[in-house]
Amino acid sequence: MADDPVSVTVNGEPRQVAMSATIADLVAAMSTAGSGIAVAVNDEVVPRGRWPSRRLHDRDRVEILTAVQGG
Amino acid sequence: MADDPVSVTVNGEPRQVAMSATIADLVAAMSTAGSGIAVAVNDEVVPRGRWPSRRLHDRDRVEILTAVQGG
Amino acid sequence: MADDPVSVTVNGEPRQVAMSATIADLVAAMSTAGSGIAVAVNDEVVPRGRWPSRRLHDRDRVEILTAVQGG
Amino acid sequence: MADDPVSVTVNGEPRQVAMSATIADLVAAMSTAGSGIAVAVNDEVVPRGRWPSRRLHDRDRVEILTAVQGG
Amino acid sequence: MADDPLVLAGERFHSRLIMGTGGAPGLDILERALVASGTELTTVAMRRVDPRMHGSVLDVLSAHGIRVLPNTAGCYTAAEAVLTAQLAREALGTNWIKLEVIADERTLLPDPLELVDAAEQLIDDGFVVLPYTNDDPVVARRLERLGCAAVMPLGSPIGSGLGIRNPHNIDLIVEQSQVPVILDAGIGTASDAALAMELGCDGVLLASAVTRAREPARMAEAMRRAVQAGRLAHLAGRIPRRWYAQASSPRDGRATVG
Amino acid sequence: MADDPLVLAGERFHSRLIMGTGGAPGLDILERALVASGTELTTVAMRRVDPRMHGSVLDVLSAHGIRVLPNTAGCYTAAEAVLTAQLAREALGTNWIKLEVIADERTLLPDPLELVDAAEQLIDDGFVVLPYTNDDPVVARRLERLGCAAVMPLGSPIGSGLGIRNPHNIDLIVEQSQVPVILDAGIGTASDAALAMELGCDGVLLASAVTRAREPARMAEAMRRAVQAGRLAHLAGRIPRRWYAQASSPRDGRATVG
Amino acid sequence: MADDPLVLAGERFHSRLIMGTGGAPGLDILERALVASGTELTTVAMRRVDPRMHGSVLDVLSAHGIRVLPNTAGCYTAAEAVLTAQLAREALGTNWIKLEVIADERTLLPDPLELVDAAEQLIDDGFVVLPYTNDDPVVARRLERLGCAAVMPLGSPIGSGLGIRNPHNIDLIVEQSQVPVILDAGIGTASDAALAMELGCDGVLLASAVTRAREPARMAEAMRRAVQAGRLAHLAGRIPRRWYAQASSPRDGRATVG
Amino acid sequence: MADDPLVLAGERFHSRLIMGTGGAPGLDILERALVASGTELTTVAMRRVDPRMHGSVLDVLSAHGIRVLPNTAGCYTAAEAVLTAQLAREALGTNWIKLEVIADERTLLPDPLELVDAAEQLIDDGFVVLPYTNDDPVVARRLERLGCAAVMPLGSPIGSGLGIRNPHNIDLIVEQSQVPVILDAGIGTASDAALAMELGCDGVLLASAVTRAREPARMAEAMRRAVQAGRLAHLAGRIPRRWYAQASSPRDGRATVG
Repeated sequence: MADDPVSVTVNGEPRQVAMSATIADLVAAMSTAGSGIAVAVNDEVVPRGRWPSRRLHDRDRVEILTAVQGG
Repeated sequence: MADDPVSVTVNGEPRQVAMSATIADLVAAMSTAGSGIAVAVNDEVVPRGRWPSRRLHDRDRVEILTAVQGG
Repeated sequence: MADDPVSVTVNGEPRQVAMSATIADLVAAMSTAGSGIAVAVNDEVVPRGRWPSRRLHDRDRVEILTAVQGG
Repeated sequence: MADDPVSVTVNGEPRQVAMSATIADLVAAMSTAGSGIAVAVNDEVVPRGRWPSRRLHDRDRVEILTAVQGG
Repeated sequence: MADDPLVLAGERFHSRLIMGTGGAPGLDILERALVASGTELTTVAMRRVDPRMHGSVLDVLSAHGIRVLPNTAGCYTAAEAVLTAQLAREALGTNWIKLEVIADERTLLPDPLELVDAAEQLIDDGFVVLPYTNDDPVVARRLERLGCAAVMPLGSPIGSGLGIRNPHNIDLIVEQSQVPVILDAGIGTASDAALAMELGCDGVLLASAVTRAREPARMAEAMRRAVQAGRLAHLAGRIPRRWYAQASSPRDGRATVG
Repeated sequence: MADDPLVLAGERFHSRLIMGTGGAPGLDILERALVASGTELTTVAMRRVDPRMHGSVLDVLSAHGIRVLPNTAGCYTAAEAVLTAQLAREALGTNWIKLEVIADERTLLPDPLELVDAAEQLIDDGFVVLPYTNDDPVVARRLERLGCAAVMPLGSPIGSGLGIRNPHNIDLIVEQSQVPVILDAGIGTASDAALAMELGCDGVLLASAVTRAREPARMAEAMRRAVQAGRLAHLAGRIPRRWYAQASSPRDGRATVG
Repeated sequence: MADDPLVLAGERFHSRLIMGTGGAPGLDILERALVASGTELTTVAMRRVDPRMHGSVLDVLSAHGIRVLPNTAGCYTAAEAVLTAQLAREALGTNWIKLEVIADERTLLPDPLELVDAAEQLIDDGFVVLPYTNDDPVVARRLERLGCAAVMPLGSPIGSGLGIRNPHNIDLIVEQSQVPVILDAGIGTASDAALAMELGCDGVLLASAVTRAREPARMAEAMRRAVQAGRLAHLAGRIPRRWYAQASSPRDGRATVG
Repeated sequence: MADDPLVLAGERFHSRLIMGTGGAPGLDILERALVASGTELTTVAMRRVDPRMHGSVLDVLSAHGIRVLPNTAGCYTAAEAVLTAQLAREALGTNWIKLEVIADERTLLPDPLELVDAAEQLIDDGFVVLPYTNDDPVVARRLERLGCAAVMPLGSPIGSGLGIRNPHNIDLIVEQSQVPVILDAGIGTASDAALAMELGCDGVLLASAVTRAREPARMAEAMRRAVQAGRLAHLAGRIPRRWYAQASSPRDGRATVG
């Protein structure tokens, strides 16, 4: 029960993650880049310092962005 | 006392009018044109039908406008 | 012999005509229009009045022009 | 008699010069520049090599030109 | 041209030239210019009554059956424009309003934020709103979506006579609009008006180009014909632009010389 | 407009629009376009008679009382142009000639040296010469001094529809000329024709812009009105261009709100 | 040129050319173009991480000491733009943002109302806001008054290469602005960039004109020199435009012939 | 840029900017401007010697290794131009001549007939002829066929600063020419020079735009960079013009908000 999966949306895709998973875990799974990444959950930026402690909840919408060529 | 003057602003100019004076009286004093005129008191339009009954109060700001060449 | 053919160029095309043939004959053969036509032989205009009398000679270059849509 | 003056035009101005005078003399009188100068007499260029020998005649029109800022 | 009316808010106009009345040296000159222009819809401004004034532009319009279109010229805020429009409706008995909300005296350019705000309020209040706007297709679309009866982009600043500075924007506005597009402001001469119509505008609104011309009535007639010419050219389908020439006389059949 | 004729070589024309007849898909379409244009002077080309041809552009012109103006289209040398002009005079009974001496098929631009040569010969031979020329004021002046009855500078290459590429040159030509200046070639749409007249040209000559339009008769009417509009605007005296705005509604007397 | 820096929000840049990184076919080509351009400030977009992606535009910028300027490209609302800016700040450690809030895909024109709203929020939140705006002087002034560090009007739509469609508006913006004016969007070729600077802009921002050119690095070098040329010309004070000629060779002293 | 020389009559020039020396307020200012321009070929005029004159433009050119190019400025006839060219050859030891034969003081426009005549005589006499001509492709082709080493069409009248009034004609000249095309006359500012090169011209010749600028040396540097910028842009292949926008940031991968 402690680690039942929660259903979240990550970068627009539905995803199941463990209840114990943090933003830091999620970012590590999505990118190997050590920097240049930012995360918002439900339209609020989550500062990098809080990634290790921030857990995910059911229906959270997570956006993990980085800089690309553009503009 | 019934007809003590009240101080109003008419088209930007200070003016004393009798307490019994109506918008109709004021318009008649300002213009001989029978039509094409509108009046606002304190930023609200006073429809023509209410001119004869509408009295003025101290500090009322009255605008009496008509159409002129323009635009 | 009197009517041996002569070789001329009419409007850029080689043509045999009778020695007795005149410009008037040639024009009549080329167009039914009674007016609006002009003729040059060897780069000289032949006025209409001289068409009936003007014979053709070997190697004459004849241009018969009219007005068309243009310009 | 040998050195009676002749009347010439030099750069648009009338001028009297000795009959014995050469183009070289004239140029020397007009400019101290050793180079960059050309002379025409009566619309013909007189090459520098002929300046010492070329005499002037009555009514000669002499142009002595050099390069200036322009264009 | 009779079968090609301009339809504004359900009303049909045979003339696609809307005139303004400002800038004329006198009512008689204005009258002759209005008649020469053939206009059926003409703007007036709302100003404080002046007891010394005699003769009214309204009499001129009325004498010639020209519909009056009050404007909110001189208003800097939505609040001013809304009140002015309401006064105009009361005074003139029309719920049509040419909506102007300008940003400064130097350019008289419209303030898009105040304009959108005023348009929204006036449409809610039942007005037929004809907004004077910049040439930004985005603002024009916003105004159309709010329910404006037309969009009236500028060619260049009011009274500048600089013509249509950015035909590309006018083209984009025409392309996207479901309501009539009226080119308003900046027209200097007849070819400017014709160009506006060729770009696909449904009408032209102008004042200074006529009223301040050396001969207003003659210029009014020029504008009348220019608007018609531009409209016809738009409908007739112009030839494409070609980099090289194309002969209009036949190549064949030329005489050979020499 | 009736009291403002175009005078060419002593002849008066009420219409300032000279039409060409080239490019129309058929004589009936041409006819309707000519009538709609209101033109009184129209060019034709001279080509070899074609026995198969029936119906003549001359009949159309004659039916509507339109004066014929033969051209020398397709000529590359002075010699060709002179002979063509002489044939035209003989065929059509007119000593008027629109003189064209072109340099190449790609641009159909006039060859100024051959043109000046031909103009000189034709004037000596008694022609009224109306030369199609480039927009160079120097060549235009040379042609005028030779005795041409008008100068007819191009706006852009024949049939290109690129309009007036160099208004500055047209302006310089108008300024210096004592004979009429006719803008010839390059007109694409109505506003181009209006602009030509506003620049001070005395007339406009065009063909493709009408005959190759999607609807020739409608475009012809557009051009008729555009030429009138441009002429009237030229005479009426346009407002000056101003960098900043100038209000057409009065600044004083605005209501105070709030 | 070293003593004529562009100062943005207190930071000095020797180059007045701000580059975008979009549109390049690869990072190596982009890198060569950036170096050739001499830029010191370059935009990037914020997008979802893509696990397949290797190599980052940030490494390129970092390798050459080019400051990164994130943008909000692709945002349609103030809310989207604000969040994107906040994410960029978090990801890149900069509070500078090129603010874009566009209205539609077809034109990519900015939406002035959303733009003003977003600018206000971001300035409140401590950002240095560099807004991409239309060429309306009224909107530019509003943005400046809100506290934007620069105004960045467009020349024409993003990627269109149509250059500066309305130099008059750019001129009016330059004239009124106390903050730097950066011409952003629409540049097609070097002369467009030079013109922007001659109009008095303080810098030029472009991407497609370089990244989509046939030879990006060569075009980057062209743009670098064009921006310098235009800046120098602006400072040097160009000659006035004259309707007639003015000789540069002396009139006096010419030889008389014949 | 070193591997992209301008080749005129077999001579290679690293700079594509040809300067004139007229209009400068003094030799020292001229010298600084010439150096800043980077020019390697510079025009001078031929005038009557003036005994009061000290210091010569030739010394300045010589000090900096700049090749001298005499012109025939001020000549109105072929005869004057031919004699002036011959005097220049004698005085300066060069058979190169910038051939000018103008028609009037007001416009200083070239007279094409006199120009062609003079060119023919001078080529026969062994000159390398660089003719200043109008922007007529037909005259340019005639000059090329006569054997001119380049053609030098004007952008607009000498000293007018009106830029390139008819880019279409310059384009047609570039397209047809086998000899170098030098844009000569009319340049007002840096973007004009860049545009000339983008149109495909091989070089630019200018004087007044630099010598009469408020700061000649600074403008000379602007022109140097503008010519380089325009040349590079021409070689780099600009993006096509598009009516609508094209995003430079990726459409995919944007965050979803709300």
